[in-house]
Order: sequence, then C-alpha cells, then structure tokens
Amino acid sequence: MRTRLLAFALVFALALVSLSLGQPAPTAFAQGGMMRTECKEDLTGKTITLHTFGDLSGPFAPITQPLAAGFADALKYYNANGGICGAAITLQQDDTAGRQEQTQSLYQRYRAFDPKPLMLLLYSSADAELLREQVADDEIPVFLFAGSTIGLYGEQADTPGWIFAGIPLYTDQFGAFCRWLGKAWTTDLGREGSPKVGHLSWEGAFGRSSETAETTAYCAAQGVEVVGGEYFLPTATDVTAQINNLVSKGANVLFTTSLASGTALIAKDLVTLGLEEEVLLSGVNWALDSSVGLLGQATFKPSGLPSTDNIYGIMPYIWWDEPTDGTKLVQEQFTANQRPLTARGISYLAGFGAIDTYIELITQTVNRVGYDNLSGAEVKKTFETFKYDALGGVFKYNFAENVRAQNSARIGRLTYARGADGMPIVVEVGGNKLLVPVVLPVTTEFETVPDLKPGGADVVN
Amino acid sequence: MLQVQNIEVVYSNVILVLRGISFEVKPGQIVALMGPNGAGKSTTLKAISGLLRGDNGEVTRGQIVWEDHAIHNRDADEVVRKGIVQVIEGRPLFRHLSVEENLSLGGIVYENGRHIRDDLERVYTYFPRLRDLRKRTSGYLSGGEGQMLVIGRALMAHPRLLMLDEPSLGLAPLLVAEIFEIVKEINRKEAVSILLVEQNARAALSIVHYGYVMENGRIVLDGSVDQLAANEDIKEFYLGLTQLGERKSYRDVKHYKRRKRWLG
Amino acid sequence: MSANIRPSGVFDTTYTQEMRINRTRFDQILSAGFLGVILLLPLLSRSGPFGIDLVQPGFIGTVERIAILMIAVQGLNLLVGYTGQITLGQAAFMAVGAYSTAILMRGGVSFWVALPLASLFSGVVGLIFGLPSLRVKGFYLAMATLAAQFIIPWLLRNPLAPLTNGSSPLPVPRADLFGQEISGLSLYYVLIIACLLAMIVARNLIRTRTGRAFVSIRDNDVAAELLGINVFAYKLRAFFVCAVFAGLAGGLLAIEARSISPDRFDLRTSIELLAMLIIGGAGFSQAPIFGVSVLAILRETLIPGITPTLQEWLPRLLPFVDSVNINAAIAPLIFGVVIIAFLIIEPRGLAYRWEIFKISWKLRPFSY
Amino acid sequence: MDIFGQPGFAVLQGLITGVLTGGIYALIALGIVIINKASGVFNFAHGYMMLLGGLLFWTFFQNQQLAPIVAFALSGALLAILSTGVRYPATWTRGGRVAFISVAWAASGFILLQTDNLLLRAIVGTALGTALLGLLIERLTIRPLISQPLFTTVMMTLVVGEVLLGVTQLTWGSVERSLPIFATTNALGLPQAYPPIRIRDVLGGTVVIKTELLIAFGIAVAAFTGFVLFFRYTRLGLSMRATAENADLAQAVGLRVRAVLAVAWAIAGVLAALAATLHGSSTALAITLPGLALRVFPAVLLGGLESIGGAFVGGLVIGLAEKLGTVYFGSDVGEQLIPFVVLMIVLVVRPSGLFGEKRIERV
Repeated sequence: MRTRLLAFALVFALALVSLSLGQPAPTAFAQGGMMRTECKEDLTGKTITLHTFGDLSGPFAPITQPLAAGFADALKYYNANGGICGAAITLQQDDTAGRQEQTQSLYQRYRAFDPKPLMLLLYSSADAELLREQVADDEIPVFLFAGSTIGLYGEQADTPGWIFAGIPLYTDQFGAFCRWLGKAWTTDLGREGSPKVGHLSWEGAFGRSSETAETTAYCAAQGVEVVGGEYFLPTATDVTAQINNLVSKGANVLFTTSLASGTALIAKDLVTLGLEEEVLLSGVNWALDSSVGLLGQATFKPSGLPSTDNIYGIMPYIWWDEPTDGTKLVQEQFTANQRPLTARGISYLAGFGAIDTYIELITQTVNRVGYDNLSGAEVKKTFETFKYDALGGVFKYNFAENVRAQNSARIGRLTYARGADGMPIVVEVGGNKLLVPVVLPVTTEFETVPDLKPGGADVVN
Repeated sequence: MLQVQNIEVVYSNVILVLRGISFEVKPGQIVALMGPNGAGKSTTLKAISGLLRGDNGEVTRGQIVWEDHAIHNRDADEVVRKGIVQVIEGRPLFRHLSVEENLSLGGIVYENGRHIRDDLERVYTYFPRLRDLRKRTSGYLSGGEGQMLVIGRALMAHPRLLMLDEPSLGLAPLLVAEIFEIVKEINRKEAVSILLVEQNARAALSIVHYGYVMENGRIVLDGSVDQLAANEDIKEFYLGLTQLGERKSYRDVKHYKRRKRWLG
Repeated sequence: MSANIRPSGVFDTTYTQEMRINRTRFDQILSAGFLGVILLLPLLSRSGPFGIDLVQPGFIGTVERIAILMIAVQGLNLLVGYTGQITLGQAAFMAVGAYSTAILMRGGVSFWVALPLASLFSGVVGLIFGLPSLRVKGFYLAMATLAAQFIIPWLLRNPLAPLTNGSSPLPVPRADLFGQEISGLSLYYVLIIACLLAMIVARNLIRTRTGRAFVSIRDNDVAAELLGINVFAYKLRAFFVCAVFAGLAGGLLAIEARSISPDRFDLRTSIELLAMLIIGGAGFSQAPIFGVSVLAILRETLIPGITPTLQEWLPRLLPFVDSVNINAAIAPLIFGVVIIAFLIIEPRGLAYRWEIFKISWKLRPFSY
Repeated sequence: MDIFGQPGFAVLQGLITGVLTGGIYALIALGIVIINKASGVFNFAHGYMMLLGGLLFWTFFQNQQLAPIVAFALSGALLAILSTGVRYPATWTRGGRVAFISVAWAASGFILLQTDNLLLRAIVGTALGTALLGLLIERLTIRPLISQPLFTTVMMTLVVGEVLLGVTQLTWGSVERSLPIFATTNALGLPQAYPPIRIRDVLGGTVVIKTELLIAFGIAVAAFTGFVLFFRYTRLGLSMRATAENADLAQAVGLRVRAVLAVAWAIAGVLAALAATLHGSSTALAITLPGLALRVFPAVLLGGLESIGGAFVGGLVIGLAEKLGTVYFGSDVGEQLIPFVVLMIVLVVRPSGLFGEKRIERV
C-alpha cells in the first residue's frame, strides 16, 4: 500500500500558514509539529470531554466509521502529546444508527451531563437540523461535519446560530461547482454546448440539501442549467432508470449528494449505459472519497480505469497525498494504528482534524476566560471569531459574525494513484488487488464559495 | 404385544380423563374399544400414539408397553416409527395434496420409503377406487373415499398395530360394511393387529376378536366377541335391543343409567 | 389474558366497588405514592427550584419521554391488547399528530387548540388505514399498517413538502400556557398530566360498552358478531382511538422536541412501541407503565452505562471485534436479547407478572 | 419513439431492469415464503439474515487465512446439529449416520481447506454458515413460541432482526464492501465485472442489459425451478408441504415436524445469503441492505404467502412496477410509494394474493 506516491517524496514542510488569529497576539507553540496557541493556564491533571454522537451504523456508516477511527487515533496521539494544555481529553461517543428518535434521546442525555458539554460534534445534516433550536436553548455550540443550510441558518437564514460547519454548506458547494463548471465547460473540460446538471442523490435531508431555488437560480446565472432531480433509496440495486430520466431531460452533468455506495452505483450505471464520456459525474465533497473510489473498482470504463475515476466535486480540504506536515502526521498515525485502506478517506482526516480543532478551540477559550469559567456560551464566543488551520492547513476555518460554515474550497477530482510510468498503481490488501483512490485538486487555489443560504449574499433574484 | 397398564391421563395438569385403564392387544388380534361419547376412547388411543402432547395432555401414572418397551409420553413420530399408526378420528387429510402424495407421506417413515411404489400398489389392491383418484386433490374426496385414503395412508407405514378411531363416523351403512370388510382383510393378510374405537358396536362386533367397554375413563367390561354379544347390557345399550331381541321403545331410554349394572 | 385477575378474598359487593379503578387499598396507596414521586421528581433535581441534587436532570428528560410514549403505547394497547388487531404503523400515526400540531401552530393556532385537532385528524387517518380490517385480519392487517408506515412518511416528504419542509425537520413554535412559555418544569407537568389523563381515559374506555365490545372481538370475533356486535364498526373505532392516542403523543412530542422530521417516526419506532406493549403486557391497562419504563430506561440509562466497559473488554475477549463497532452494535444487541428473553420467559408481560405477584403477596404464606 | 410520453428505449430499459431486479426480489420473497409455507411464521428478520449471509460470503470470498478455519468449524457445528436434531432418513442406523456425517464433514472440510477457488469456497462456507444461522434462529427463538399469539411471533422475528444487526455490526462494522463475483481479471490484474450487453438503436436509444443482473436472474429462475421440483417430487419437499398444511397431522403420520421446520429455516438462511450476494454483486454490501427486504414484503403478499410461483411473479411485478414507476413518475414515487400502494391494493382486492391458498382469515 505504501507506494512511491504515498511515501510523500515531498515531505519537507512547507512554511505553515501563520496562525493569524483574531485573538490579541497569541504566541504559538508546536504540539506534535502543529503550531497552536500557547496555553496561559496549565491544566495538567484535569480532564476535558469531547461529546459526539451520530450515525455510526446507518446509511452514513461508510464515512462515520473511519471518522470514529480518526477520533480514536487522534485522541491517543494528542493525549500522549500534552492534551489540552496538559488536560487529558476523553471522548463521549454514541451511535444514533441514523435514527432521529435516537438522536433526540441521546441529545437529552448529553445536555443533562454534569458539566454540560462544552461543544457537541455532529456529522449528520438531519441531526443538526433536528437539534438546531434545542442546542440554542441549552447553549451548547455544535461543530458539524456536514453542510446543511437549514441546520446552520434555519428556514429563513435567521439566528440563533449555535452550529458551526467544518465544511462548506452543500448549497454553497453546489454553487461553487456551478461557478467552476460554467467557466471550465468548454475550456478545461473541452466540452461542447452548455452544461446541464441533473441532481441524482439519496432520499433524505442530506441528499436533498443541494437542490434549492437559490442554487438553481445561481447556477442559471453562471450559465449552468439545472434540469431536475431524482432521489433514490440507499438500498437501490440500479439507477439506470433515474439516469435515463435525467439524460432525457438534457442533463450532461450529474451532481450527487450521496455517500460511498450511492455515488459508486451512479458511476457504475453511467458506465453500464455507456454514458461515461457523455455525462460528467460530480458531487459534494463526500463524493470525492476513498469509500467511493474503492467501491467503484468492480466496474471499469472502456479506458481501463474504474467507473469512479474522474468524479469532479468540491474539495474544501487537503487530501492525504498532498505533502504537508498535517497529512504526514496523520499518515504516520494511520500506519501506526494499522488502519485498513478502507479508512484512508476524508473522514479519517476529518476525525483527526476535529480533535485538533477541539484542542485549539478549548485552548483559546481557556486563555480568554480561564478554565473555571469554561462554558458552552464561551466556546461559542470563541467560535464566532475562530480562525484556525487545523492539522496545519488540512482544514482551514475562518468563522466570522455571519459566516458559520467553512467557506473556501477548491474543485477536486477523484482518481487513482499512478506510478512514474503513468500506470495506476496496484496494491495488494489481504490478498485483493486494489487501486488506491486519490483526490487531486483541479483548481489549485482555495476560493470562497458563493453564499447561497436563503437571503445569502450571492443569491440571485 | 401392546399392554396398557393402569394408565392415568391428565389434560393441562388439571383434568383427569383416564383413571386407570388396562388392556392388551395380542398379535393378529382385532380389539375394539367401545363406549359412549366422552368415555375416553380417543384419549386412550392418543396416549398410545403420542398425540396427547399436542393437546397438552400427559400420562401421569401407569405405563404403555409395546414389545417390551415403554412408549408412553413419546413423540408421535417416534411411535409411528415403532410400528404403531393411529388413524385419527374425522379423516384428517392433507387437503391440498393429491391422493398419491397423501399416501406417499404415510410411506416416508418406513424404510426411508424405498418401496413406496410397491406399497402404493399394495394399498391400491385393497382400495381399487383410490387408484382411479390418485391424481385428485384429496380435499375433494367424498367421506368414504377419504376414509379409505386415511386407512391406506396408515398402511403405507407398514404398521404392526393399526389404531382406527371411529372409521364408520358419518358413513352410509353400506360403505361402513365395505370398509370393515377391508379392515378384516388387512388384518388377515398383513398380520396387523388392530385396535378399533367404535361407537357403532354392531359393526364393530362383526369383525373384532375381543372388546373392551369404557365409561367415564374406566374400563367397565371386557370379553371375547361372543361373550360381549351375549351380554345383556351390551345388547341393551349398544345394540339397542331389549332382552327379547326386539327394538326398544324410545320411551325407556331415558332411564338407562339407573339400570346399568356396572355403575360404580 | 385479562386485567380482571383478582386475588381471592377480594370481592365486589357493590356497583361502586366493581367500578373502582383501584380495587384494593394496596393499589390505592401504591398508585398515589407512585404519582407523588413522579410529580416531585423535578423538584429534587439540580435544575429544580430547591437546588437539591437527588435526581439526575437527564432522568427528568427520560421521564418526559416515558410519559409521551406511554400515551402512544396505551393507544396501541387498546387496539392490540384489547381488540386483538396488530398494527405496525403506530409511529406513522404519531407523525400525523406531530405534523398537524406543528403546522397548525405555525399557522398561528394556539397549542391548546392545535393538539386536540391534530389528535382527531390523526384518528381519522388511522381510521382510513383501518379500513382493510373490513376484509382482512391478523397478519394481513399488520401488513396494511406496515404500508401506512411507509405511505405516511412518503406523503410528508413529497407531496406535502411545502407544509412540512420535506425531508428536513420542521421547527415547532413554542407552546404557551396562560401567556407563559411551556418549557422546563412546566413542560414536565404538562406532559405528566396529559399522560395521566390519557391513562384515565383509556382505563375508563375499557370499562364501557365499547371496551367490552373490543375485548369480545379480540376473544372471538365470530361469536361477537353473533352477539349482535358490529365487529367492523368497533374495529374501526379501535383504530380511531389508537390513532388519536398516537396523535396526542405525537403532538406532545412536537412541543417537547421543538423540531420534527419524517425520519423520527420510522418503522423501528413502531416496532419499539409494539415491543414496549408486549413487554408491559398487552391487554393490561398498566402495560404502558411497565413496558415503556423498562425499555426507555434500558435504552437511555443502562445501555449507555455499560457501553464504555464493553468497549474496553469485548475486544479482548473476541479478537475480531473492533472497539469502534461496539458503540453501534451494543444497543440493538442488548435490546434484542432483552426482548427475546421476555418473549420466551413471560410472553404475557410484566403487568401479568405484577398481578400474580400481588396475588401471591396477598395470599402468602399459601401458594394458592 | 415515445411510449406514453417517455422515450421508448427508456421504457424498454425500465422493463428489462425491472424484470431482472425483480429476479433478486423474487429470491428474497422465496426465502420468506418458504418459512411461511413450512411454519406459518412471516419472517421479518429475513433482511437481516441477508445482511449477515452476504457478509459471510464476503468474508469467505476474501483471501483470508481465517476464513477456511472458520468455515471448517462451521461445517462441524452444522453437522453436529444435523446429527442430533435433523436425522432425516428415518431408519438410518447410528453407525450410518456417523459415517455419513464424517464423510460430509471431511468433504466440505477438504473443499474449504484445499481449494484455491475462492468462489467455491465462499459458496460452501456461506451455505454452511447461513444454514446454521437459520437452524439457530429456529431453535432458539421460534420453537419456544409454539402456541403463542400471532403478534408474539411477529414481534419475535422483528427482534431477531435487531440481534442479527447487532451481531453484524460487532463483527463487520458497517463499512460498505464491493463483491465482484461475476468478474474477469482485467489488464491491471483486478477483478472486472463482465461488460453489459448493449443493444443499440432500439426505440431511439441504446438499451443495456446488465450482465450481473442477468446472471442473478438466471440463478433466481434456476432456484425457483429447483424449489418447485423439490416441493413436488422430493420426500422432504412433500413433508414440508404436509407440515405447512397441518403440523399435528404430519406428526401423526410420522413426520419429524420439528426437523422439517428446522430444515425450512436452514433453506431460508441459504436463500437469504444467495439474494444478498447477488444484490451485493450488482451494487455493494451495505448495512442498509435489510431495507431491501421491506420493499419485497409487498411482493410476497402479492404472490400469496404460501406460493412459490407467486413469490416469483410477485417479485417480478414489484421490480417492474418500481422501475416503470421511476421512468414515468420519478424515483421518489417509483421506489418509495408504488410497492406499498400495490400492497394496499392487494390487501383490499385480493388478500390471498394472486396464487395464495384461499384459507385466508377473512372477517
């Protein structure tokens, strides 16, 4: 599995983006190679808990299980390297199985903990949407690894805003994709005519989050027509009918808001229908993940590469193979803990990064108000001006008064690791030969995504 | 061959149905159990065949011995495999299966059914009518044909003791006679002992070698067919004859209980 | 399977006695005491007015949800336990109640008007899905209600999306009582009192002519028909009542959760409600108290309590188990095993056990 | 060329994929019907048995050192149970049984330990494992419920599903797995699915037949033919039909009723694994798989609860209705609504289904 490419030939650390924090001139120190705010207080002997629950065993499991693995490995690593200013971090984690009923009852339990959670880490749009009002009542800020507009901003982009998203909103992601698509269609992609997008996503709050009136209008303004949407169940065996429906409406781009087997199924059926050249497959950030790349390897395009090769999408973070201190650290821990290749996806990075972010967040809060005054409300205050490059830039957060979601992203492309000869690298895992999925940036610069929440700055009327 | 020794049967742990029944079936014999409704005849058969369990009943005292082995409170399928087959009252058939399939099911337990073809032929010689009906779904058979089918099905298992529960129930007298003739023939040709439960005492007495009379969960009278046929009470209560051999007036029937001599 | 098991020595000599809910002094003291504890509970917690820290605040939330679920399970009890019909769609009827309440409140209707209207509407929907009981019963009817469990959320998600926000949750406005927002302590008492009222209504309903008709349908519908009971009409009535209770529970859930979504009312929720009823003892009016409490406490207190220990020990005992998986696996596993154990050991439920226990207590030292 | 306003080739495509996926649905339905036919229990846990069976297949299909040993142990356990509980040939001697079991164990052990053919090993291992699973479920949860009310057994199978889900979670987690069984090896040495059959220029477009679905359909047809023959011509099949109709009577004529029920569950376990494997080979094995069985319930009722042929027809009809519904009304109607509307219609119009026995409990 360790290949030339994965061995990080270019591990010489880039000069890290300096921590330009809103706080008055914080001094930085290195924790395990990452630069973070210096502690003003020594918390040795204390314990700080990170609270998180979400769907570990339902439809989101393919991404949340590596996420949980990332949590576990990061905790082990950071606790061995000083924790939060010396305080040990413990993890309170539970599974909702993707059931709202369970989410609700877990939340009721969590909010009654003594001390009350300083922050809640969630990773499902539906959970965030469900708990939005309640966390505001209870003054528990939420760090969300999903991009649900309603979850963050409510139906009419109103306050209260206790939820902060670690990735761009799905609406904004789709907008950013349209913006790029409109420009790149005839140039970079070398296609003819104009792009027409059909949404082909999972049924549910997550799947339906990117097709809104605002995104359709914004895309039209970018020269991209949205022709409609089809929403299939995660148990579907076949989506050829849905693809045919969209293609007969004129779609030459499919945009998917689904995970793992959902995206892989679409890619496969595009190849089945022989449309892999005609129709461009794209999706939100989760579509550009190893889980998709691994599942897509059962079907190959006539070109000899898996069906999931060349999926375009939003890439709001740095992928494993981009040589930075952060990815190097994660790769080391990943190897040390003997995680399987299936976990080498974005959610493992996210899990690792979330712990790193939490440490920084609490450190800043402690510096500002002192350990004894730690509370959800104070953590929220820190969040409101939070600027941090988690894992040395793998995740860049820059929240401001009205921006509660990560809002810069590149366009990326899911493909497979290639050797010097240009051939895909085949690795053997447990006797099975596999190609190693990688995500490559298509646009190199991080750009601010359009603001397409209801009433957002970039909404076209 | 079969010895029922002083058995007591209780249903649902509370209802005592048989209170010490003892009788015997010798090889090659046709034995009848007679008695009014509710005397416990069917329960006795079920106690032997193991079907009692399905009705939540149990042999609580005494034992049933078949060829020197105790067989009470065994599973029904095990008893069948030991050579005792009961033909349940009411001619229960697998109504959705064909006649031949019904017969085959009877044969499955015997010798892993290796001789099913031969056995079918054998049954068809006793009941030629079944041969014509063999593809027919058995749910559509008439009562007499159904009775033939259940007896035939029992024969398929090569029983050494065949227990027939009310074979004459609901059948026309001519058919009853026909069936009893066949039963007699089976007994002779196949060396099968037969335990017959019958309310139609006249028909029963025409073929049996020995008989027992049950009432209220006890055996009240027994004897060879001649002894029974000569018994005044049998004549009066089961054959419906007065001492003079005339048909009895209905007017006197209601007093019968007081006049039974064996009451006790 | 009847609630009328009575210890020997307890006889009714007057009609009043016959009609009393608590037949014995023991029952009276017990139910009064139980109610007292429940009403005092929030006052003894950290968040209560006296600052006593006896009860974990989390437990108050558990009791609130127990109260809500008890209403839904009591509805189920009337249909399944007393009338003998099976439904796998109780959660869907809760959804109808919850959404109707929320939509009415968002339209400016007061909660106190919206809740009864929503319950009645839910009852009507229940009635519609009860219609197949004209032709089918038993297992086939269960399948019809299974269809309800899929069709109702589909309606909420798709054609009704303009009203319901589709797959996304629908925020519920705050309810108020005499101008005061219902939250915290007042929410607790509103839920407990609603639950209490629902229990009393159910208990009395069973004792009416309608209730006796229900039981007769359960025990032998053909005989009931022959007695002149319009079986179909009474079955529909049972469906209606069951769905009204579900709707009431749903409406209360809406103001408790403040946000509802179709996923909240899925098939597994229906199954859990049914499991609560069976564990409690279908056909006993106290069934919801036992069943809901056992399963809710199991889910919200016991399983989270033992999970960390298991996470540590299980991978050591079974090397193929990844500790990441334990979190997800443990709830269905324990839940399933507990319910299976109940079904095998005491299929008649805890309420039955309780009656037997009371009888043997009264008769001690004799066994019968 | 349009058919009712939709492009003709798309409709044809919907028809073809509908029928082919219907084959998988039919297999799922068959597993449910067989249990129902033998014991009158509607198995709500079937979807979870599928999940476990599919993952078992995946495990054996992986080239792991552990798999053959596990499979060998499984076959031992299974045969041990068979030798005590399901002594089918009624008059076999103890010696004959022991000999048979030893030979069978040795043979399956040889296959599992020696062969390099992953598929063969996976098939044998999965069949043994899922049969054992079926036997265990029957023995531990269903048999103790004899003579309990209907909703107790309904509840029991629902809850057995929960337990199976927990076991699956614990052992395999919930990461999705691809299952490329109908595949050749491509230039890179990776398994590559057989290419689909493309028919160009039909009704204004290209119509595609997925090879793996076609194979799955073929296997489904073969399985159905096999079962129809099995029920018609074998003694065990005949015994199962008899037991289904009247268990007490079956026992009275000497059939080992409990053994027959156990065999039915074992068969259903194997069928569940088969359906899951075929479904998994066309998408992936995901923890959401049990949801698929829910969508097949309407197919079971449509065909009739006890009808083997009905399960086949029901599966095809639901598959077709879903795909054509998707073509005409979109997938939110086609996949999420239509099966259950069909269910309601069946219940109101013809509760016994198309081919079910008419001893339905009517009011």
